[in-house]
Amino acid sequence: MNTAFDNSDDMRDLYRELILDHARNPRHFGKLDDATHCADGINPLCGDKLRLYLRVNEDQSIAAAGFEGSGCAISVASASLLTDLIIGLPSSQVQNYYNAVMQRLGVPGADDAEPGSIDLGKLKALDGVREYPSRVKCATLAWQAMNSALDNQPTPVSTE
Amino acid sequence: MNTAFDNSDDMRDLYRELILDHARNPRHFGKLDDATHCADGINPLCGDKLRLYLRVNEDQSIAAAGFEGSGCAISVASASLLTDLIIGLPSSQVQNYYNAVMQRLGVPGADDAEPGSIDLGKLKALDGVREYPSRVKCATLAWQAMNSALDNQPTPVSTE
Amino acid sequence: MTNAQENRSNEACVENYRQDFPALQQTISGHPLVYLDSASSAQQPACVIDTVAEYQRNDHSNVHRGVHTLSHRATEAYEGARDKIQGFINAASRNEIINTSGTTESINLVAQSYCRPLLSAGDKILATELEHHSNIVPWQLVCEQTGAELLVVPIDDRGQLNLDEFDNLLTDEVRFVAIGHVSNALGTINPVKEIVEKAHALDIPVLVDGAQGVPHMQIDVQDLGCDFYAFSGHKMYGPTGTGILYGREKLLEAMPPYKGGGDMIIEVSFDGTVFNELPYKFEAGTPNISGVIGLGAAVDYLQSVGLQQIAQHESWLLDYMTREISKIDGIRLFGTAENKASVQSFLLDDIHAHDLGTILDHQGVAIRTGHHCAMPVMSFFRIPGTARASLALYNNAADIDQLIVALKKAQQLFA
Amino acid sequence: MTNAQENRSNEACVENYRQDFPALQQTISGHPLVYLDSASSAQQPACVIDTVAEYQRNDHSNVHRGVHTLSHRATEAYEGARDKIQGFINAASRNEIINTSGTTESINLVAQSYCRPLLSAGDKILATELEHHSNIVPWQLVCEQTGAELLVVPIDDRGQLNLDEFDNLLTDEVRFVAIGHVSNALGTINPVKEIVEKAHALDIPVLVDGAQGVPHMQIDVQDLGCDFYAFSGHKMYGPTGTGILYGREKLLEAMPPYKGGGDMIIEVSFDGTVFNELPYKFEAGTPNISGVIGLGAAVDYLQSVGLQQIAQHESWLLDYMTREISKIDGIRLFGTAENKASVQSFLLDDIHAHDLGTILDHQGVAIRTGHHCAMPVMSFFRIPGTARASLALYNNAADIDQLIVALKKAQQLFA
Ligand SMILES: Cc1ncc(COP(=O)(O)O)c(C=O)c1O
Ligand SMILES: Cc1ncc(COP(=O)(O)O)c(C=O)c1O
Repeated sequence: MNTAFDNSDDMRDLYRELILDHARNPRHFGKLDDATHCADGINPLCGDKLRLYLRVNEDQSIAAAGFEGSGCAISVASASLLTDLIIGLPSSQVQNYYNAVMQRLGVPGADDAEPGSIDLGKLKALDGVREYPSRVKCATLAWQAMNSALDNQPTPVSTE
Repeated sequence: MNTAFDNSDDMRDLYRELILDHARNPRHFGKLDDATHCADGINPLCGDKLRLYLRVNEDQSIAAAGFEGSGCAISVASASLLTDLIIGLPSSQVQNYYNAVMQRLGVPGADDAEPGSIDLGKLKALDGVREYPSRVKCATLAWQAMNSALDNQPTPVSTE
Repeated sequence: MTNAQENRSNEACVENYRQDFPALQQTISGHPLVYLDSASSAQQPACVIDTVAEYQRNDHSNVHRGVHTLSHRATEAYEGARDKIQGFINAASRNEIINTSGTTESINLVAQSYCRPLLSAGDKILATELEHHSNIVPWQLVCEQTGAELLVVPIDDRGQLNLDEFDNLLTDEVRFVAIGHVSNALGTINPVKEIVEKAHALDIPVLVDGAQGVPHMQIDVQDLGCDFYAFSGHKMYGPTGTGILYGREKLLEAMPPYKGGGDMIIEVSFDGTVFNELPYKFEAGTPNISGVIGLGAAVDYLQSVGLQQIAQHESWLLDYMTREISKIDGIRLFGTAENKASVQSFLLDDIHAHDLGTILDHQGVAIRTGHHCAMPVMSFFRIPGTARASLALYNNAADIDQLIVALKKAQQLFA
Repeated sequence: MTNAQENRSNEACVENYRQDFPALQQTISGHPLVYLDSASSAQQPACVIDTVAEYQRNDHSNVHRGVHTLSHRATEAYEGARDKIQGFINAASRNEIINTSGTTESINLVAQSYCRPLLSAGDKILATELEHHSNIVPWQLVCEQTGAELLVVPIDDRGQLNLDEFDNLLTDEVRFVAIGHVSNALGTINPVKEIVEKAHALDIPVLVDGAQGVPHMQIDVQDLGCDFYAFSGHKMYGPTGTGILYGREKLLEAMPPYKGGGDMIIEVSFDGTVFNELPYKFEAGTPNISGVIGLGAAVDYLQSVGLQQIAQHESWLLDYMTREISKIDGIRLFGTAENKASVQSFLLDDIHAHDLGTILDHQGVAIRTGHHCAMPVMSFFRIPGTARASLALYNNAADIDQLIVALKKAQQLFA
C-alpha cells in the first residue's frame, strides 16, 4: 500500500508557473488612494484577508484597481490576475468574467449564470484549483470582494 | 424467536403475596402528629414520593412510625414493612436492619457495612427486587428516608 | 373497517421497515421486543448507525478549519447534513439551521439570546399547561433573571388547549409565545399555525417545541410561520446529542451569540472580537460532527419512507391501539384530544404506573411510566404519573396485541 | 541516541496501536495517510466505534426515566461511563463529573453559572495570551455582561508564560483565573499547579482548559488542585459532541443551573421548580448517551495503553520531529518552550501555511494550518497563521520522515 506517484504529484496542475509568478510578484499590490469602491474579503477559517480597491469611471469602466492584505499563493495570484485583467474593462464585462470564473471553478449555484463565450486568457491558470475543493474559496476571494465592491456593499465579504 | 415462558414469567418472585398485601393495605399509613423525626424520600425519575415520620423515645427506641405519600407497590410495601418492623426497636437495631436490607438488595457500597446476623423475617419478601435493578430504588426509598430522619437531616432524600 | 385492505399493504411495508432497525430484532425476557417508547427516544435504522461508524472509520477530522482531505470530507458531510435538514423542514436558508445538542439546548438558546436582552419586569411570556419541562424551565429561568412573568394557557379534560383563554392571555404585554407542537404526555396536536397567526397579529414572536412534531408529520416552517422551531435528533431516528434550532434569519442576525468559542468568530483579540456569520455564530466549539452526519442519514431515511406514509400508518395504529386498550375494564385514558399523534397515556385499575412498567417489560413490552417531564399535566389530572405507549414508523398491530396481553396479565397479577 | 533500544521496543508497541485505528489504514492521493492533526481531533480506535454502534444496535433508549430493560441498560452504560471518567481524572466524587458537549460548553457553563452572578464592574478575570478562543470569548462575553475586565498574562518569544507578570496581575481585584493546561498552538505546558497555588493563596478559583492536557498526560484533578477542569471527548479518541466539566462539588452545589429542561429538576410547577442534585442539575435534556458511552470506551482504551506510556512515546517523537524539522533550511519554529507536549508549529521560507497544507495533503500528510483558534498567539508573532503538526499515540518516526520529505517537496515547488 504505497506511494503510487503519478504525474500530478508535483502539483504543477495547481501551482502553475503563472500562479507562482503572480503570487511572488503580485501586480497592483497596494492601497489605491483615490478608489471609488472598496471591499474586504475575509476567509476566517484559513486567515486570508484582503482589501480590494477600484476606481470606476463615470462610464462604468474600471479606471484602476489594487489590493492589499495577506493570503496564500492562490488568493494572492487570483487577486493579482483579477486586477491586471479588469483595468480598462467596462464593469458589465467584468461581471461576465466573474460569472465565467465562478463557473469554471465549480462554485455551487454559478451554473445558473449566463455562460458567455469569454476567452478567459490568463485566468485559465486558475483551472487547477477546481480539483482542490478546499482551495476554491482562496481563488474566489478577490472576485467576491470585487463583486461586492461594485455592488457598493459597505460590509466585508466572507467566503465562509 | 418467541415466548419461552418460564416460571418467573408471572412475576410472583417480585410481587409476592405479602408485598401485594402491604401495598394494598399499608400499615401505619398516615401522618404522625407527634413525630420527633421526619424525612422525605423522593424518586424524581419515577414519581415516588413519601414522607416518613418517627417518634423516638429518650432511650433511642422507636415509639411510633408512620408514612404518607404515593408510590408504586414496591415502595409502599417496603415502607409498610419498615414501619411495622421498627416500632419498639432500639435505633441501633434499626440501623442493623437498614444495613442488612441494603446488602440484601445489592445496593452498591452496602457490602462494606457490618453484615450482622439478623433474621430479616418478613423483609425477605423484598428479596425478589434484587433481580429487577430498576426497582431497587423503590424498595430502598423508605429505608433511606428513615436513615436520614434518624440522622436528623432536614432536607428531602432522593434516591437518584 | 373500510380501510382494511390499505392497512394490510401498510403492514407489509412496516414489516420491511422493522427489518431496518437492528434493536427490534431482539428478545427481552424471552419475548420479542415491543418498543413502545419512541417518544422518549427512537431506535435507529442500520443506515444511520452505519453512516456514523463509516464516517468514523474513514473520514473523521475536525471541520471548517482544515485544508487536508479528511477535514474537507468531514466538512462536506457535516455541511451537507445541514442542507438536508434545511430541505426537510423547508427553511428559507441554510443559515437558519443551527446545530445544537437537542431541543432543550435549542430552547435555552432562544431564552437566553433572544429573550433575555429583551425582557424587563412586567413583561410576559406565554406558554401552556401541556409543555414538556424543557419548554417551561428555560422560561422560568429567564423570568427570574429579568423579572418577567410566565403565563400559562390551561387545558381541558381531554388535554386540549383552552383557546379562549389563549386569546385572553395574549395581550400586548406578552413579549414571546412558547408552545409545543405535539404534547409528549398526551399526544395532543396543537393548532400551531393559528396560534402563530394570532401572535403575529400583535407582533409577538413564537417558538414551537417540535420535538414530538418532526418525527410524525411533514414540517414546513415557512407554512407554519413560526419564528423558531426546536427539535431533537434522537426522537427522529437520529443520534443523541444532536438537535436543531430553526430561526428566522432576521431574528438570528440580531441576536447576540449564546456561547463563545472556536468557529463562532471571525477575529479574536483581547481588544475585541468580531463574531462570525450565520449559522456559525451560534455554533461555538467543535460540533457533534458524527452525530450531525448521522442526523443527515436519518433525514434521508425518513424521506425515503415518506412523512405522509408515516403519519398515515401511525394514525391508523394509534386508533387501533386506543380502541383495543379501551376495551380493557379498569383502563383510564389520559389525552383524548380530537387531533392527536402517536401517543397514548393511561392507567389501569389502581396499579401504579411504575409496577405496570415492570410487568410489561417482563413480557417484552417497553413503555414509559412516570410524569414524562410534564408534571403540570400530571398535576392537572391529579396523578403522579401515567403509563405511556408511544408509536413510531416501525410499530405494528402485533405490537399492540402484545401490549394488550401484557396489560391483562398485570391485571391478573394485581387482582 | 542513548535510548535507541527502548525506542525500538516502543515502535513495536506503536505499530500495534496503529492497527487499532481504522482511519489510519487508508491512503490519500496514493500515499499512506500520515495523520498529524490530532490536536484538532483525534482518530477513534475500533473499540470506541464498535461500542457506540453496538450500543445503538442493542441497548439504546432514553436514560434515567424508564423502568424497561433497554432504558435500564442505557442508564447503566451512561452512568458507568461517568464512573470511568471520575476514576480517569481522579475526581473525589462522581457528582463532580458533568457531561457537556465539549470543552467550549464546559467553559461557557462556568462563565455563565459561576462567574456571571458573582461579577460586577471593576472585577477582573485573568487569562493568558496562550489561550484558545474557547477560553477567551466566554470570558469576554461575561465581562461585557457584567462590566468586569479581562486581564491577559503575556508570553515570551518561546511561547512561555511570563510568570512575573502573572504575579503582578494577580491582585485581589481578580475574581477568577482561566488558564490552558497545554497550548494547542504552541504546545507549551503551563505550570498549572503552581498557578493554582498562587491563586488559592488569594482565594481565587481557577479553571483549567484541559482540552490538550487530558490526551497526553495523566491528569489528577485533586493533585492539580484546580476548581474546574474542562476537556473534550474528541481530542482523547472519543466521540464528538462529548465533553466534561469537572468542578469541585462545593462550588457546583452553590451554582445555579446553566440550562433548564428535563432531568435537571425534581419538581416542576408553574409556581416554582426544585432543581435536581448533582450532577443532574447541570445535565438538562436528553444527554449525548451514545457519545458518552463511547467516551467511556475511549477512557478504557487510554488506560489499557497507559497514560505514562503515551506521554513517554509522544515526548520522544516530539523531540525527533523537532530535531528533524529544524534541519530544513528556511524553517521557523513557533513554540519552543522548555516544557512542551505533542505539538510543533512552524513556517517554511515564505510559503503561506495554507499552501503548505495543500502540498502536504497531496502527499498524504494531514497537518493543520491557520490560526488554530489562537489569534492572540498569532498576533504576538505577527503572523497570520502557522502550519502545525500534532502527535498522538499512533504516530511513529515514519510519519515524521514522510512529513520531512513532503516539506522538502513543497520547498522545491516554491523554489
Ligand atoms: C486548548 C483548547 N481549548 C479548547 C478547545 C475547544 O474544544 P472543543 O472545540 O472541543 O470545544 C480546544 C480545541 O479546539 C483546544 O485545543
Ligand atoms: C415535547 C418535548 N419537548 C422537549 C423535549 C426535550 O428534548 P431533549 O431531551 O432531546 O432535549 C422532549 C423530549 O423529551 C419532548 O417530548
